[in-house]
Amino acid sequence: MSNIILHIADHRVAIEDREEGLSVDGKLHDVNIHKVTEGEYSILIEGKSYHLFFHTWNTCLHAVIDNRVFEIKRHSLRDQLAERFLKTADDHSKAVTFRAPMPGLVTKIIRQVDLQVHEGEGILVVEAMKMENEIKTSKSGIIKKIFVREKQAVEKGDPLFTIE
Amino acid sequence: MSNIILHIADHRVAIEDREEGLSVDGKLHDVNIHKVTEGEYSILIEGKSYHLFFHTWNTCLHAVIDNRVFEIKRHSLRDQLAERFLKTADDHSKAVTFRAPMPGLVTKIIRQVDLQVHEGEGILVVEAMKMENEIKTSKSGIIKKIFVREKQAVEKGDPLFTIE
Amino acid sequence: MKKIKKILIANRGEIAVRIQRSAKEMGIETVAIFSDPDRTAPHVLYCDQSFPLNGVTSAETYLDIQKILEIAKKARVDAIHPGYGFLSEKEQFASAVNDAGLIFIGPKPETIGLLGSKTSARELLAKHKIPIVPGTTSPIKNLGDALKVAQSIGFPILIKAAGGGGGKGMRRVDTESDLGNTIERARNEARKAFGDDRIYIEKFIANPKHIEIQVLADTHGNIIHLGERECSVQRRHQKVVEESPSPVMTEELRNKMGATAVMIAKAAGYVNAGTVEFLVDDRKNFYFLEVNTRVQVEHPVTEMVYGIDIVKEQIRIAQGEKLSLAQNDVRPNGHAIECRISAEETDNDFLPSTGKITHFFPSEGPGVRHDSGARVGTEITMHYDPMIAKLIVHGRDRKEAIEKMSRALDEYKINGVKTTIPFCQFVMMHEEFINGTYTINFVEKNFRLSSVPLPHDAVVAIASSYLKHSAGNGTASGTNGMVSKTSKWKSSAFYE
Amino acid sequence: MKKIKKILIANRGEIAVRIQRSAKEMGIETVAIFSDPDRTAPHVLYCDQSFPLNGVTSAETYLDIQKILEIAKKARVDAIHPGYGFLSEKEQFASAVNDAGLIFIGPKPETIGLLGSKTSARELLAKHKIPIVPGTTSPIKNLGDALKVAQSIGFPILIKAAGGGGGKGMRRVDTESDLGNTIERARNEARKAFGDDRIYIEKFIANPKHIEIQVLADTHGNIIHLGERECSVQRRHQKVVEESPSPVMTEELRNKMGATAVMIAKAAGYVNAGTVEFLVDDRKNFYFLEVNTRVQVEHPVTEMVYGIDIVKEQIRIAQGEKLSLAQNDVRPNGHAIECRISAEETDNDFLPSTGKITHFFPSEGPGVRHDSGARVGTEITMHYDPMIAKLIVHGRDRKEAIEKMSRALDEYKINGVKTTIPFCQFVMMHEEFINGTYTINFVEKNFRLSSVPLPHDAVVAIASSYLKHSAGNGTASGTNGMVSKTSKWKSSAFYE
Repeated sequence: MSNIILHIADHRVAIEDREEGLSVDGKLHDVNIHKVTEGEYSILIEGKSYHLFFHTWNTCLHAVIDNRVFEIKRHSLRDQLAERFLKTADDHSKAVTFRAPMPGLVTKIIRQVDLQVHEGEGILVVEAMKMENEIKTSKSGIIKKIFVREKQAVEKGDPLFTIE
Repeated sequence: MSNIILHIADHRVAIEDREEGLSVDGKLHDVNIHKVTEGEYSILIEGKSYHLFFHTWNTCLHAVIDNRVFEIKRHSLRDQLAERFLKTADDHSKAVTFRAPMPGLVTKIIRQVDLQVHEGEGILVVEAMKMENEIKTSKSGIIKKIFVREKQAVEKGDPLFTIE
Repeated sequence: MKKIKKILIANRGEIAVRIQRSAKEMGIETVAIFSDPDRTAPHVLYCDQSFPLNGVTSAETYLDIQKILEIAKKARVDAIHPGYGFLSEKEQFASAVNDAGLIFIGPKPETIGLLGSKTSARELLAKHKIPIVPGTTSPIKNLGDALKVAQSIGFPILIKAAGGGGGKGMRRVDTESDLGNTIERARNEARKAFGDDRIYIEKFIANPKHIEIQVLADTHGNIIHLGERECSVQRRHQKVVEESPSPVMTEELRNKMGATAVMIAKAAGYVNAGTVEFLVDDRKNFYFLEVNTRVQVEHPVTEMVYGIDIVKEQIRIAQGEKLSLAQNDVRPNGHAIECRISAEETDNDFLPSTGKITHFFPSEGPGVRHDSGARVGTEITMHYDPMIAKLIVHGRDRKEAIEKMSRALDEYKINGVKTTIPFCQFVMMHEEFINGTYTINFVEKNFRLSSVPLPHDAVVAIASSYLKHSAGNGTASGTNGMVSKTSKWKSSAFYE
Repeated sequence: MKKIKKILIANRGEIAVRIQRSAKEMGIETVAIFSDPDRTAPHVLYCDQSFPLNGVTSAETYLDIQKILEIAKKARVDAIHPGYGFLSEKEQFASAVNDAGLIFIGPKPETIGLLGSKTSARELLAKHKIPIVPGTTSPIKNLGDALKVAQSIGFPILIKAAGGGGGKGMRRVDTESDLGNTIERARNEARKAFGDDRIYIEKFIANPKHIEIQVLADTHGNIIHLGERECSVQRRHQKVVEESPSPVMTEELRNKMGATAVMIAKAAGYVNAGTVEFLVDDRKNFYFLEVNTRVQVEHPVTEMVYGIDIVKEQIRIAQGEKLSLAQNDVRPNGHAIECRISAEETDNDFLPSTGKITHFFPSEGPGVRHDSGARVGTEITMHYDPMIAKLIVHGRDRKEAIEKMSRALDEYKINGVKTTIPFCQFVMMHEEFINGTYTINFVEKNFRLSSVPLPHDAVVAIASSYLKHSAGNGTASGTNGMVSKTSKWKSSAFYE
């Protein structure tokens, strides 16, 4: 297997599966991996025992280790080029679209399109599991678009609104 | 599905999956079945809740219900004819072959070929999980054949000896 | 005295399973009810009989009194246990059960009415001169009404649902400008949770502990208390970690609070198990909050410390038996802690996490109790409460209990939903919890998104198993191709 | 006093997991060792570090002292806990551990030698005038020797392994003609289990109860006992169900047996946890059987009744601490029962059952403890002991404990191997167990292959789910085609 780049949460690591062992960022490790059940692994690294699960949330692969959950992204050379291109394009339009963090029902639209909003301000309310959750913007700007209306059911990952 | 015959342990039942419900030995039942996971079912019969598993031991399907295990055999018309034939054949040669009830190691042959033995007599010893298990015959007769030798490993179901 | 032979459990999840266990041990048959998504849930698998409610939402299933009573009749039960939440504190349900000639395992309907409405409870308490938190004694009618009360007692205030507990409909308001919006949302939540949108206002006490007293009252006038539970670790006004005894409790304060709780139960004509909740300030003054007229989520910590099965006591009381213990027989033994395992994103403001549980290995071993309503294959949906299970430990003393809970949390393995386990681990390691000084502001004051870096070995473990996993699956789904800039999670939503 | 920081657990299965739990709660790191088939076993997953023994059989893995000490050195542990079975009662192992400069969590090697050989133990006891069962005080040399002893004390006799307990190598002999064969098999079994084929002979006492006393002794000369466990429900001379207290125990008898056990421990210079086993006849005379110089399988019932973690006590004693309790602080509370869940065919003479566990839903809830060495995906092989897990319950009294165990056994769901659960259910419902009069002949006397007919509804359940199952799988494997006459099981083998 050729050298690949993984993004594990905020960590960027280069890994390579060599004959002599697993190379992580150029350093060789004595790693013993066994699949326990589908999506579940036991890993011994120089004796240290890790028990790890994989799960796909919202089309993204995650690793669950010590009850903490980390997103994993794979990254090839082509990706890096593509990313550089997107980054340039992105610099022009700074629109950010916020998506539903869980499935639920939109019970209230608090702020309307074209309004100026500030970081931390509530834009709309999604009800799930009997709790009303105010969805806040983490970016200040103008509301360019609201994708949903009141009483509408949303799935996790559905676009809610765009701030520019 | 046409009428089929099941042997569940000592019970012989005729079942038919009709539009109106499940017919067992001609009687209709209000049965609600849901698969829980692979090989695991929840069955509600007129409200009564059963939790049931299937498992194949030694190539035979078994049902596990209330922690009791029952062998299931399916039985078609052709089977009945075939069985009748075998029964006739069987009446001539009354040889019974005993098979290993668990995997293990044959540690001792107690009785030799051509000996007359009685029901309950130990014929050989199989060691498994650190216990020595004397394998007894449940039939009186002559030992016609011993399939194993001392120190030989056997799998569950392997023939051990034949009594005629 | 009528021996109960068959109970319908008008609930779902861990509490339905837990009630079934006690009933079964007493030789009583159990009947489960289930919504469509719950067809193969543990309570359906465990009970002797199970009947469908034919519907999905709470309103069309576990809150539908008519459907439940029809099943009770069909199954010929002689009693109904309401559990907690859903219909448990609805006077109308208790009445309907009695009118159908069945035993309601809980207080009399009128007691539920009196105490269930927190405003009439506050009136009762005021009459008996028991200290209560300043606020309204009747539900507020409109914004003007609310504003007047709020101004008179001073911000910050708490808005609370009159019709039920559990933090549903509870909202803190710091400024006048937020009042209208917040009242509206609290009303919506209260209506959905309890079918009752009445709300009232209380003074917000700055750094109190939440301490509650468990009481048991039989139909012969005997009332005892089983000491306290401290439940100050709360997020969104909902308890997450509870313990008994409270680390600040003294024998003297326990006797005083216990006597007050028993006095309140007496004043209300209380029968069966109930919980009197108090706020305790830093000078150990205690203020009445509310009475929960049903079994509490956190009742197991009391069970483990006092060696009493509260659900069995509820059933015995309901069939007319006298309490098997007097107040003097009741002695605490060791220390118990409970952590609620909820499907929530600890790293994302405790937002609900939905999904199917693919792996489930709860903790086991000495001193560990697990009360669960989920299992491998369970789909956690948006329709019901996110609590999956409760993990309870018992140790010889508080130190051992904390060590045991830490071990048990580390050992707990679940995949398919995110849970509150990382939060509970944070609590067990936090100095304020360990030294016992924590208050209900613990989360707000202390909890930050974990910035504990991923150890290098863990990175190696993830990377190496990723290689094996993606090799085994052809390509790992959703991870190949371009790195998208769209999926980094933020505190409340994720942006692209 | 040397604080232990890191322990190697020289064992597998539930006891390795259980030791790891206590160590972790004490802040001590743990090191697991594993054979090839155990690579992903729970003890490997749970311990902080895990190292391979590279082999399959016990002899080349968990019994290989050299390999274990090499791992201990590599992992820089400062102590080794042997668990039960394997090397736990091998004097040579304890010596080798000490010689390597490590702490052996157990008695001194010479104490293991003295008590581990049951013949020298019997000599010691005879010297102290403690009643023992008539028999040999030294290992028998040959058949002639054995015959002479057997004739002098009279048949039936018991042949027992001198080198270890747990029923391995134990055989009853009723007639002279069986003596030779049986001795040979007992020797084989003993050699394989303990690496020691010495055997001795005891008078077979007709209807005794097996009652044992748990003792704790520190390095400062303090010795206490933690009451008794009754373990009379045995099949193949191995315990299956244990309880504490014994239903026939009186305060007076407990004090007497406890004092005797403490006296034996003192005479042997005993340090750490140990168990003194007795036979008690129907007139409450008790006869010394043997001392088990390690933690017992059934230790949890004592833990639950006395509120003491025996493994933690073992570790504290090993690091030189004084006992935290005096004899007067020790009080039993309620009643505990343990059932061993073993992979055996209850309906087929308890023959081992091998296979992969496909579904595993152990019991949970109030008063239930589960100590397990297996999980979904575990392959139960012929290489190791068939015990998968232990189910332990605690109730306010014996009646509640039996009700709770019955409930917990019903709730337990496992698929992939057959288990002893149906047998344990039989025990909980049997009059002799319920009234407490059962003896070690309980199984032989009472247990018959179940002839409880399959209820009609269960037949309907099986038939209907069979239809769905075979539809879902195309055709259900191994069930189509001709009905074979070959697979009906018989008591010891199946015939065609």
